[in-house]
This record gives sequence, structure tokens and C-alpha cells, in this order.
Amino acid sequence: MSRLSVRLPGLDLKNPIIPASGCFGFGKEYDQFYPIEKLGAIMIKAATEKKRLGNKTPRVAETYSGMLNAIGLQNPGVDTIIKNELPFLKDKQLPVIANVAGSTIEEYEAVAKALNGSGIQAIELNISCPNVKEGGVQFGTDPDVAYAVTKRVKAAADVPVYVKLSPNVTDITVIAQAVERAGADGITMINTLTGMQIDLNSRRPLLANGVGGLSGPAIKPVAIRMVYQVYQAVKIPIIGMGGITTIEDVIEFLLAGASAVAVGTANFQNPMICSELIDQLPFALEKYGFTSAEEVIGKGHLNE
Amino acid sequence: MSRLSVRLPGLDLKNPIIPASGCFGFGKEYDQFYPIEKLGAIMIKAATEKKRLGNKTPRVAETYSGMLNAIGLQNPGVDTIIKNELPFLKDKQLPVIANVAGSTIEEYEAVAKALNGSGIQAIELNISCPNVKEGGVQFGTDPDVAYAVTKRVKAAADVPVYVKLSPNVTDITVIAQAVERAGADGITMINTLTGMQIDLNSRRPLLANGVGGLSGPAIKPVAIRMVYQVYQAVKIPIIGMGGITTIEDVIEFLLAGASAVAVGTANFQNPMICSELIDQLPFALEKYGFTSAEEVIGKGHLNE
Amino acid sequence: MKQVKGLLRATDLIARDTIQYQIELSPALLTEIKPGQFVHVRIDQTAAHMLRRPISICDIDFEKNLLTLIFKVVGKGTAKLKEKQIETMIDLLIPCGNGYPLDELDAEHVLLIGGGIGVPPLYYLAKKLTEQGIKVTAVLGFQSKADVFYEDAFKALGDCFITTNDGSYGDTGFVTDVIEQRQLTGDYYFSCGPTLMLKAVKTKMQAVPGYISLEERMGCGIGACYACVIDKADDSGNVKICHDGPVFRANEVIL
Amino acid sequence: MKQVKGLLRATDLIARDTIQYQIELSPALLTEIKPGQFVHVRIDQTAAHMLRRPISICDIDFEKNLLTLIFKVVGKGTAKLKEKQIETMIDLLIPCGNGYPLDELDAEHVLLIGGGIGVPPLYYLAKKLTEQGIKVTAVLGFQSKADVFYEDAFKALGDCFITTNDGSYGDTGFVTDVIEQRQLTGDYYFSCGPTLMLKAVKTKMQAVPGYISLEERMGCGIGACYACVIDKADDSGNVKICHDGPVFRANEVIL
Ligand SMILES: Cc1cc2nc3c(=O)[nH]c(=O)nc-3n(C[C@H](O)[C@H](O)[C@H](O)COP(=O)(O)OP(=O)(O)OC[C@H]3O[C@@H](n4cnc5c(N)ncnc54)[C@H](O)[C@@H]3O)c2cc1C
Ligand SMILES: Cc1cc2nc3c(=O)[nH]c(=O)nc-3n(C[C@H](O)[C@H](O)[C@H](O)COP(=O)(O)OP(=O)(O)OC[C@H]3O[C@@H](n4cnc5c(N)ncnc54)[C@H](O)[C@@H]3O)c2cc1C
Ligand SMILES: Cc1cc2nc3c(=O)[nH]c(=O)nc-3n(C[C@H](O)[C@H](O)[C@H](O)COP(=O)(O)O)c2cc1C
Ligand SMILES: Cc1cc2nc3c(=O)[nH]c(=O)nc-3n(C[C@H](O)[C@H](O)[C@H](O)COP(=O)(O)O)c2cc1C
Ligand code: FES
Ligand code: FES
Repeated sequence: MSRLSVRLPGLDLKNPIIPASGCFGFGKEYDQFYPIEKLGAIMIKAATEKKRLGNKTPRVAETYSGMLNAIGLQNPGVDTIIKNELPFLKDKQLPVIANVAGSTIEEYEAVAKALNGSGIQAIELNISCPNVKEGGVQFGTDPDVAYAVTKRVKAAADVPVYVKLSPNVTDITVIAQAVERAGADGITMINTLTGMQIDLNSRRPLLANGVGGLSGPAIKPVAIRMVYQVYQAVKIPIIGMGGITTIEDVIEFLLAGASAVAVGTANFQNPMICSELIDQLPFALEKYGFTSAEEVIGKGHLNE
Repeated sequence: MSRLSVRLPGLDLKNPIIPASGCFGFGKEYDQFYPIEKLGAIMIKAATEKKRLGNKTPRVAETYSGMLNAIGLQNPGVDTIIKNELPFLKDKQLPVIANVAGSTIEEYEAVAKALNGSGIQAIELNISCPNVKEGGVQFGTDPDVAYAVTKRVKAAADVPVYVKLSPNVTDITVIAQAVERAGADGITMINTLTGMQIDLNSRRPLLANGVGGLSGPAIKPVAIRMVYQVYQAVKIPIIGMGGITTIEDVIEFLLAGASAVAVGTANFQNPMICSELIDQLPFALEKYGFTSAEEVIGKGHLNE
Repeated sequence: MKQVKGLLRATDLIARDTIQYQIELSPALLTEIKPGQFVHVRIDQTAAHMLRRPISICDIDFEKNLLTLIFKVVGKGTAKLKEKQIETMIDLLIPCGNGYPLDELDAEHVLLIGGGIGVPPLYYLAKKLTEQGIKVTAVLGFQSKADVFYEDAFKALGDCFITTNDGSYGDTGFVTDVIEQRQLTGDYYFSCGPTLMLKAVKTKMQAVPGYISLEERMGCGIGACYACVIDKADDSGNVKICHDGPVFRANEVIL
Repeated sequence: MKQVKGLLRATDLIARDTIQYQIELSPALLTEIKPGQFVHVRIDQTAAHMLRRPISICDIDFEKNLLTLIFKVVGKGTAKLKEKQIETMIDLLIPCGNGYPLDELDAEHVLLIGGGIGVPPLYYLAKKLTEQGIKVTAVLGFQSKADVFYEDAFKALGDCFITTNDGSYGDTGFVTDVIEQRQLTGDYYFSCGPTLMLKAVKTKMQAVPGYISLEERMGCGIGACYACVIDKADDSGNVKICHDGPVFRANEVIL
């Protein structure tokens, strides 16, 4: 194993840097800026059973050190994604983590089944999208519902299942433990915090959807806190995200207990960010006294 | 009534700008910069029954567009506050909102009782402090407990009781409705989001307390969303806060449904901020087509 | 599409709250650019602003290798751009979007209809059209006299009618009023401006094939995030303004 | 205490990552300032940095009305301060804290013990002491030769011994080693530097009355937020470094 590589269920990653779902499409656009096969893996945009057109516009707004989005899970549907998008990523030999969304447990199950045999490496079960009227976040805020959907998808899927947690809960460890009990192979966290911006001229919420998901550096302290707590509460590995823009942020997430990290919003500001972080990682490891990425994981905890 | 004045239970405010609890001490320090009698009111630092020394240092850290704090409710105790701090504010004829904290329902009750006859205008019941090992936030995350402590303090107090809500909950409207049922006269929101920063050199949480409360512009979208939701869920008035730094932020909170606002972290960056906002408010009202502050309240909602 | 840093060679206030940037870029990059395309500008190197700002290509000077952008200060991001000093580096994604379909065009005379900050992209278009021997007539609407810019530049290329909402300069009223009163037309029209204006133009110019350039709040600016969609007229779904646009056939999308 | 904006007249790199600011302020304000006090500096006018940074008063030039600050670039805030160009305005809370008790001092010779960025406040103190006719001896510790600054300035006022951890300049080792080897002492000592150094100094200098200047992460900087406390030695609670300090009697607080 190389200094940068990390190993998680289903994912032998050459480095721990992954673009976050919804912020990197299906990779093609960013392949204009650097060869995306350089990435540890890719988390592709959420897939639903059928094509979805998403919410009305405006769908994004800028906030202090962050942004709000209410895309509403627009995607061409899982079958089209398998047909049109996965071959490109397969050619690149880039590990694919497919983000699975739905409005009902049945839809989640159907999407997971459709992905069987498609050549992806893992499923990221999105029970935390705040931007759709039904489904999404409600699955991620009730431990029993989170347990049920995880169990069903786990039974349906032929690859490891990572469950993506919502930060909009009173105690995230309860949800994490529920999905662990349901058989989740790992956890990805955090999805966006629910927020709102009101336009002073129109006197109405700026996003057509009203609320949206807050992401970016603004939420990093919340993400670090939650990864830290969940790391102590479960045994399955965590892929951490929320506001990463620098290599120090990456190290901070690993210290908190993440085994790999995802980078979302920062891609919009700097399309080269993931590539740059991969280049910087060896130097940062050295600077902070580590010999490998694996070694950093969880080292921010008092007993390690 | 003047253009800037707003009226809430127990609080006839000449303007809707209030420094937030814990960010303005008991007023004396800021009175060096401008005459604090200019303020709509003052929310003083949390009072507990006995003197508290708070957490170990470091107690604060900077984050992107925000900060973390884990002061841990340090204060000289309610009796000393009444004796040493309130006379100065009484001389200034500045309405006082006393922030009441505790580790047990009995302590909350005792502090509220101690404040009877002290000349304050309202109590802000702090059931949302994330920085103490017991008490604080746990009262603010369970609707039944929130109901119980509100009911007891309401019975004990001789002034209107505003309950300060924690944003670290799955559904803040449930807590808001519980405290309304318990007789709360108003709501103040939001307290800080729980967060963490890990120091890369020491490999430990930077704050001695581990977690701390995230405040500042970073959290504003979450605060606006919650004020907007609570405005639709309860009938009692809201004092809104979370990340205010500009006069546009003030208007945004009023549009979301706040009847007045509190300014916390921004005082550290700019000690003149509350004074400046008061000066700017008439111009901002005019710019956005309002004739009075009262008129703005809740105007961001679709049905108004 | 590339991410590049260009040297800010000049920044000038050319009308009320309206800044003109001239940015030096490599000639190879500049020759790739088509009128109607835009750049996605990073505000600064900190995490304060996580979103770039889309600004249209207004002109290219191939002798000095300068790209011209014109933007209006309307919010926090453009206010920061206004403060930039010459000789600083400006971080751009360039070129974004599709641009106007100049090659397929079979026209002798086209009408350019711009409103406010929708005017800049029409300028480089006008230049390219006249280079191809196509006659251009421009109708440019502004709020008020203080907002008017590039009148002489357009006049050097063809007819140009300015109108202001308050009548403080040129004609009075909307661009559609000018088109009506002056009975203007062309083989094609190209329009860029606020959505309300585009709607009015589309209705008014029904008989003429036209292209419109659209605005929407953007995330990535390169087609990856689905922030900037607009519904297609044929009910088959939506398209991305940053990637499939910003230029569309007027009847292709629902405004 | 006031909030003021001063004009940055000079910014110089005087040692590795070490910047010297000279800020023009009103004479009335400058005369109020006592050695040991500090300023609380705003990083910029945006919301990116919500906390100010505490920096000690290093010197005052009453002829040119200049305040000197010296800071080391250690994180995001000081990195931004480093980028500031001359002629920009620097937003300060000034003066913060209590300063050294010069009036009550009954001394003929004092020892100044500084480490790294703890050296700057000792300079203005040394100037004031020598003005009062008190002899000063300075022991200044730095990491390495590249970090040393103000040696000549201190030498102009009295004896000055430099030591570096790695021995690349002056003596080798910690300030306490120098004190030991050179058998230095005084009627009082004044010390400022990292907590570990202060602890060693306090132990070493037990026999001599001393004052130490402390650092802690700050919020308000004016005594309102309870961020910056330190426990009192007499078990009676804690005191605020920003307001009750940053200078304390060495035996007053628990390091
Ligand atoms: C393809 C395209 C080309 C454009 N060309 C020009 C041009 O040449 N000159 C010019 O002055 N303006 C142009 N605009 C509009 C320009 O992008 C906005 O005025 C600018 O983004 C406002 O940024 P701000 O930070 O000042 O405003 P803020 O309101 O503070 O911005 C907040 C967020 O909203 C977005 N936003 C706000 N208004 C608009 C808008 N009208 N369109 C898209 N996003 C918006 C911003 O990009 C940012 O993400 C163009 C827009 C698009 C989509
Ligand atoms: C009374 C006092 C006087 C000081 N005088 C000087 C001086 O003259 N020269 C000098 O170079 N430094 C001095 N310091 C230390 C200086 O304040 C810090 O180095 C500086 O705040 C670091 O800021 P940063 O943004 O670069 O670091 P970051 O680590 O990015 O800062 C993050 C936060 O931590 C705080 N912080 C980090 N390190 C320290 C520290 N050592 N002490 C207090 N807060 C810290 C910052 O203020 C900020 O709030 C003084 C500190 C105090 C308390
Ligand atoms: C525009 C946008 C679209 C997103 N779409 C998805 C999505 O489809 N599925 C998902 O699980 N998360 C989605 N997210 C959440 C991100 O994957 C990530 O969890 C979150 O943004 C926090 O990371 P960041 O701060 O680095 O952006 C989206 C985020 C943004 C900003
Ligand atoms: C240093 C600090 C101390 C605080 N202390 C208290 C407190 O004692 N009681 C309380 O109810 N809230 C306390 N708060 C929370 C603020 O009153 C406010 O709710 C929160 O900071 C959000 O507002 P802001 O973003 O404007 O700071 C404190 C906040 C800070 C930053
Ligand atoms: S802005 Fe991301 S798809 Fe257009
Ligand atoms: S920094 Fe606020 S009390 Fe010292």
C-alpha cells in the first residue's frame, strides 16, 4: 500500500480524496481540467428510479463562506445513468460510488437493484437530501426509518452500502448506530444543513424551493463535530465531508475519524481543488508528522 | 410610536436592536464606545444560582465567517449580578433581558425567583447552552423537558419569559410549540450550533471543552430558516439572532418573522456594530419600502 | 474550457456602477472564444465567496491580447471585483457556454436588442457580424442617462438607438417601444437583457427568427451541478444555461 | 479604550515571518498608552474573520506619531495582515489591558526576559524604564538566527543577551540557561513569551519579584466575553487576561 492509499469496504482507494455527490456531475465536466482518474473515487450525482427535473429556479444562493442549494435531485434516472454515464468512468478505471435517492423505500430499493452488475464499487444511500418535498431527509431523521431503508437497500445491493447522514438531527449518533445495526458498510457525512435566504427586494425566500441545503466552509465545524461523535459511536468507517477547501481541512477530517473525505462546494470555486489536494497531501502528511494517510485516521481522539 | 419602535411582551423597545447574551457582558465595556442607552434593550450574560468559573481555556476559536465558543456559563452568580451589575443598567434606563441558566429545573427556578423585583424587564430562559456538561442544551432538545422548565420558570417569574431555543434539533417547531403551550411569552433564537475544531499540531480538539458553539455569519442561513419555520408554528413573538453583521441581515430577520433582533459575535469584530445598525435602520427601512420596523415583521411569508 | 489567471490591465468606471475590466490573456486562448460565451470569475482567493460570478465576453483586442468584461456592481461579489487594482491576477473559467451561432447564419441585416448589463455580449457579436459583412442595428435600453455605455462603440459598427426608461437620454421607454416606433427589423434578432425584456422582445418579434441570451444563478458554470436550468418549450425537460446556453433560439425555451 | 483607524505608514519584514507595522495615530491617543498594553486588530472589513487579533504595543514614536507593532505570521489572520499595503487603514481597539506598573516600581535595575513574539512589549517597557533612570538588562530567546530582531535596539538601552534554541546565534539554549550561566538578576524581572518559558522563568527567579505578560485566545479583548481567563493563585477564581492583564504579578496566577 502506498502512503496515500486507504482501504474501506469495497473501496481500495489510491488516495482519500473524492468529489462529493451533486458537485461533480458524472465527472466529464471536470475531466476538462485534469484527468479525473487521479481521484480516489467519484461520488456521482444522485440517481432516482425515473428521470427527475428537480425544483424551480433559482436553485442556488451564496452565503457567508458557503452556499445554499435546492437542486431537487434532478437526474436522468438510474437506467440512463448506467447507460450514458458509467461507461466513461469505467474507461477511466475510477471507482464509482453511486448516490441512491428516492421518495419511498421501494424506490430506493429499485434504484439499488438497477445498479446491480453495473460495475460500481459502492452505493451511497442518500437519506438526507433536504431539497425534495417527500423522501430524502425524512428518512434520515428517524432512526427506525433509517434502519428500515438501509436494511432493504443492503439486501438488494450487490456492493457495499454507505449511508449518507443528515446533520439536521438532535443526535446524529443515534441514526449512525441505527444504520450500522441495519448492516451499513460505512457512513458518509455530512449532507447539507437546512437553511434559507430571504431576498430583501422581492421579500420572499430567494430559492424557489424556499429552503435549501447549506454547504461550504461555514458548516465545517459542525461536520467535524459530527464525524468525531460518530467515530466514537460506531465501528464502520466514515467518509467525511462538509466545507473542505484546504489540505489542513482534509487532515482535520481524518483526525476526527474519517477514513476518506469528499469535497463538494469547493469544486465550484476552484475546479482543480481535488487534484490540488491530492498533490498536497504527501507534503501535509510529512509536515504534521505522519507517514501515511491511514495513520491519521481517528488520531484526534484522546485515547488514540 | 416611532418608526423604529417595536412592542413585545414586557418590552417597549425604542428600536429592535439588542446585543445578544454572552457577547456584551453587562454592558459596561461597550459603554466606552457609545452610550448604550441607545440600544433597544440588553441581553445580559447568563446568570446561574451560584458563581460559576466556566470551562478551561482555550474557550474560543475562529472559523470561516464564524467562531466557536465554550465559555461554559462563567458568571458571578445571580445575586452578585443583581447587586453589582443591574444598578448601572437601571441608571441608563436600558431595558434588561436577563439570561437565566442552570443545571437543574430547580436551579432555573431559583435564578428566576432571585430576579423577582430586581427591575429587569424580561427573562431569557437559556435552555440551549451547548457548553456545559449538564443542563443547558439537554433542556432544549426534548419538548417535554422544555415544557416542564418553561412552566416552572413562568410560575416563578414576575416578568415575561422568553425561551431561548437550540438549533441542534431535528424539528425546532416542536420545541417552540412546547414552550408556547407552557406559557412562554416569547421565543429568542437561535443559540449556537454545536461544532468542533481540531488542532493539527496537538492533534486534539482545540477548545479545552472539546465541542463549542458555532456563531457568526456562517450560521445565518440556518437561523433565518428556523425563525421562518417557528413564525409559522407559534403565535408568540420571536427575537431573532444568528450571524447578524449588516442592516440587511436585520431586515432579513424581521422579514422571516422576528419582532426584534440580537447581535452577538459581530460585537467582537466591531464594538460599534449595534450603534451603527440603529443609525442605519431608518435608511434601510426607506430603501426597502417600509415606513416602520413593525411593518417589516413577517413580511417575508407568502401569505403576508 | 480552461481555468486561467489573467492580468488585470485596466479597470474603469464607464457608467454608473458599471466597471470595465481589461484582462490580458494568451492569444491562443482568445482565438477560441465566440461571441455570446461568458467567463466564470472567482471573486477572491479566500473562502468568503464560494461561488464564481458569470460575466459575458464583451470584446477582444487581439493586438494587445486583452479581454474586455463589463459588469454592474449589484451585490457583494461585484462590489469586491470593483475594488481590484490593476496588475492583480483574475481567476477565470473561460470560455463558458455555447455562444451565438455565427457560422450557420444566413443574414444580411440583424437587429441587436440589449438591456442594461445585457448589452456587453452584443458588442463582440456586433463586431463579428460586421466582419462577416452583415449589417447590424442596435437598440439598447438603459434605466437612465447615467447608465448608458458603449453608444459610440456600437455607432461605429452600424445604427444604434439608445432608449432610457425615464427618458433622460435618447428615446423614452422600453426597447420594444423603440422597435415599434422606428419600425425596426432584420433577418434575425439577437437579444440579451432582463427576463421581462426578453419576454416582451420575443412577443414583439414573433415573425423574426431570434436568439436570446439568458441569465440564471449558477453554481459550477460548466454543466455539472444542475443549478441553472430552464424548461424547454417542447416539454421534453430542461437545459442548462451554463452549458447548453446561455444563447438559445427564442422559441426553444420557456421564459 | 477607543476604536480607531490608523494609517499604515510602513510594513517591513524584520526577521523570518516577522512583520513590523508602523501606524500613524493621533498624539492624544498615543500619550495614553502604557508599556505592556496591547491593541486588538481587525483583520479586514469583511465577515470572513470575526475575531480580532491581540498584538502588543512595541514602541511609540511621539515625533512622527507612530505606533510600532511586531507580529509573527503564524496563521490565517496574521497572514492577511502581512498582505496589507502601506496607506491602508488599520482598525484597532486601543489601548487594551493594564500594562506594567511603572509608577509603583522601586528599582534600580530590572531584568527583561523575552521569548520570540514575547519580545516586542519589552521594548517599549525598556525605553520607559531607562527614561526613569532604571538600568535594564535584556535576555531575549529565539528559535534560530533567522528569527532574531531588535538586538541593536535593546543594546542601545542596556545590556542585551541573545540566545537561540539551536545555537545558531548568540548563546545556546533557553533564556533560563543564559540567566543561570551569566548569573543575571535585578530588583525586578519582567517576562513575556510562551507559557513554558514563563513557567521556567518563574521557577528560576523565585527570589525576585516579577511581572509576566500572558497570552490567551480572545474574543472581545475588552473584558466582556470571559474567553481569556486564567486561574488566580489564591484559589479565589479567575481573572481576564484582556482586562485584568495581560500583565500579572508572577505569583498572582497559575500558569
Ligand atoms: C451568462 C451570464 C452572463 C452575464 N453577463 C453579465 C455581464 O456581462 N455584465 C454584468 O454586469 N452582469 C452579467 N451577468 C449577471 C451577473 O452574473 C450578476 O450581476 C452577478 O453575478 C451578481 O453578483 P453579485 O455578487 O454582485 O450579486 P449578489 O446578489 O451578491 O450575488 C449572489 C449570488 O447570486 C448570483 N446572481 C445575482 N444576480 C445574478 C444574475 N443577474 N444572474 C446570474 N447570477 C446572479 C451571483 O452570481 C451570486 O452567486 C451575467 C449572468 C449570466 C448568467
Ligand atoms: C495580549 C497579547 C499580546 C500579543 N502580542 C503579540 C505580539 O506583539 N506579536 C505577535 O506576533 N503575537 C502576539 N500575540 C499573539 C498573537 O495574538 C497571535 O499570534 C495571533 O492572534 C495569531 O493569529 P493568526 O490568525 O495568525 O493565527 P490563527 O491560529 O489562524 O488564529 C486563530 C485564532 O486563534 C487566536 N490565537 C492563535 N494563536 C494565539 C496566541 N498565541 N495568543 C492569542 N491568541 C491566539 C487568534 O487570535 C485567532 O482568534 C499576542 C497575544 C496576546 C494575547
Ligand atoms: C449543488 C449541490 C448539489 C448536491 N447534490 C447532492 C446529491 O445529489 N446527493 C447528495 O447526497 N448530496 C448532494 N449534495 C451534498 C454534498 O454532496 C455534500 O454532502 C455537502 O455539500 C457538504 O459538502 P461541501 O461543504 O464540501 O459541499 C449537494 C451539494 C451541493 C452544493
Ligand atoms: C462568546 C459567546 C458567549 C455566549 N454566551 C451566551 C450565554 O451566556 N447565554 C446565551 O443564551 N447565549 C450565549 N451565546 C449565544 C449568543 O447569545 C447568540 O445566541 C449566538 O451567538 C448567535 O448569535 P451571533 O451569531 O450573532 O453571535 C454566546 C455566544 C458567544 C459567541
Ligand atoms: S451552473 Fe452548474 S449546471 Fe449550470
Ligand atoms: S477576550 Fe473577552 S473577556 Fe477577555
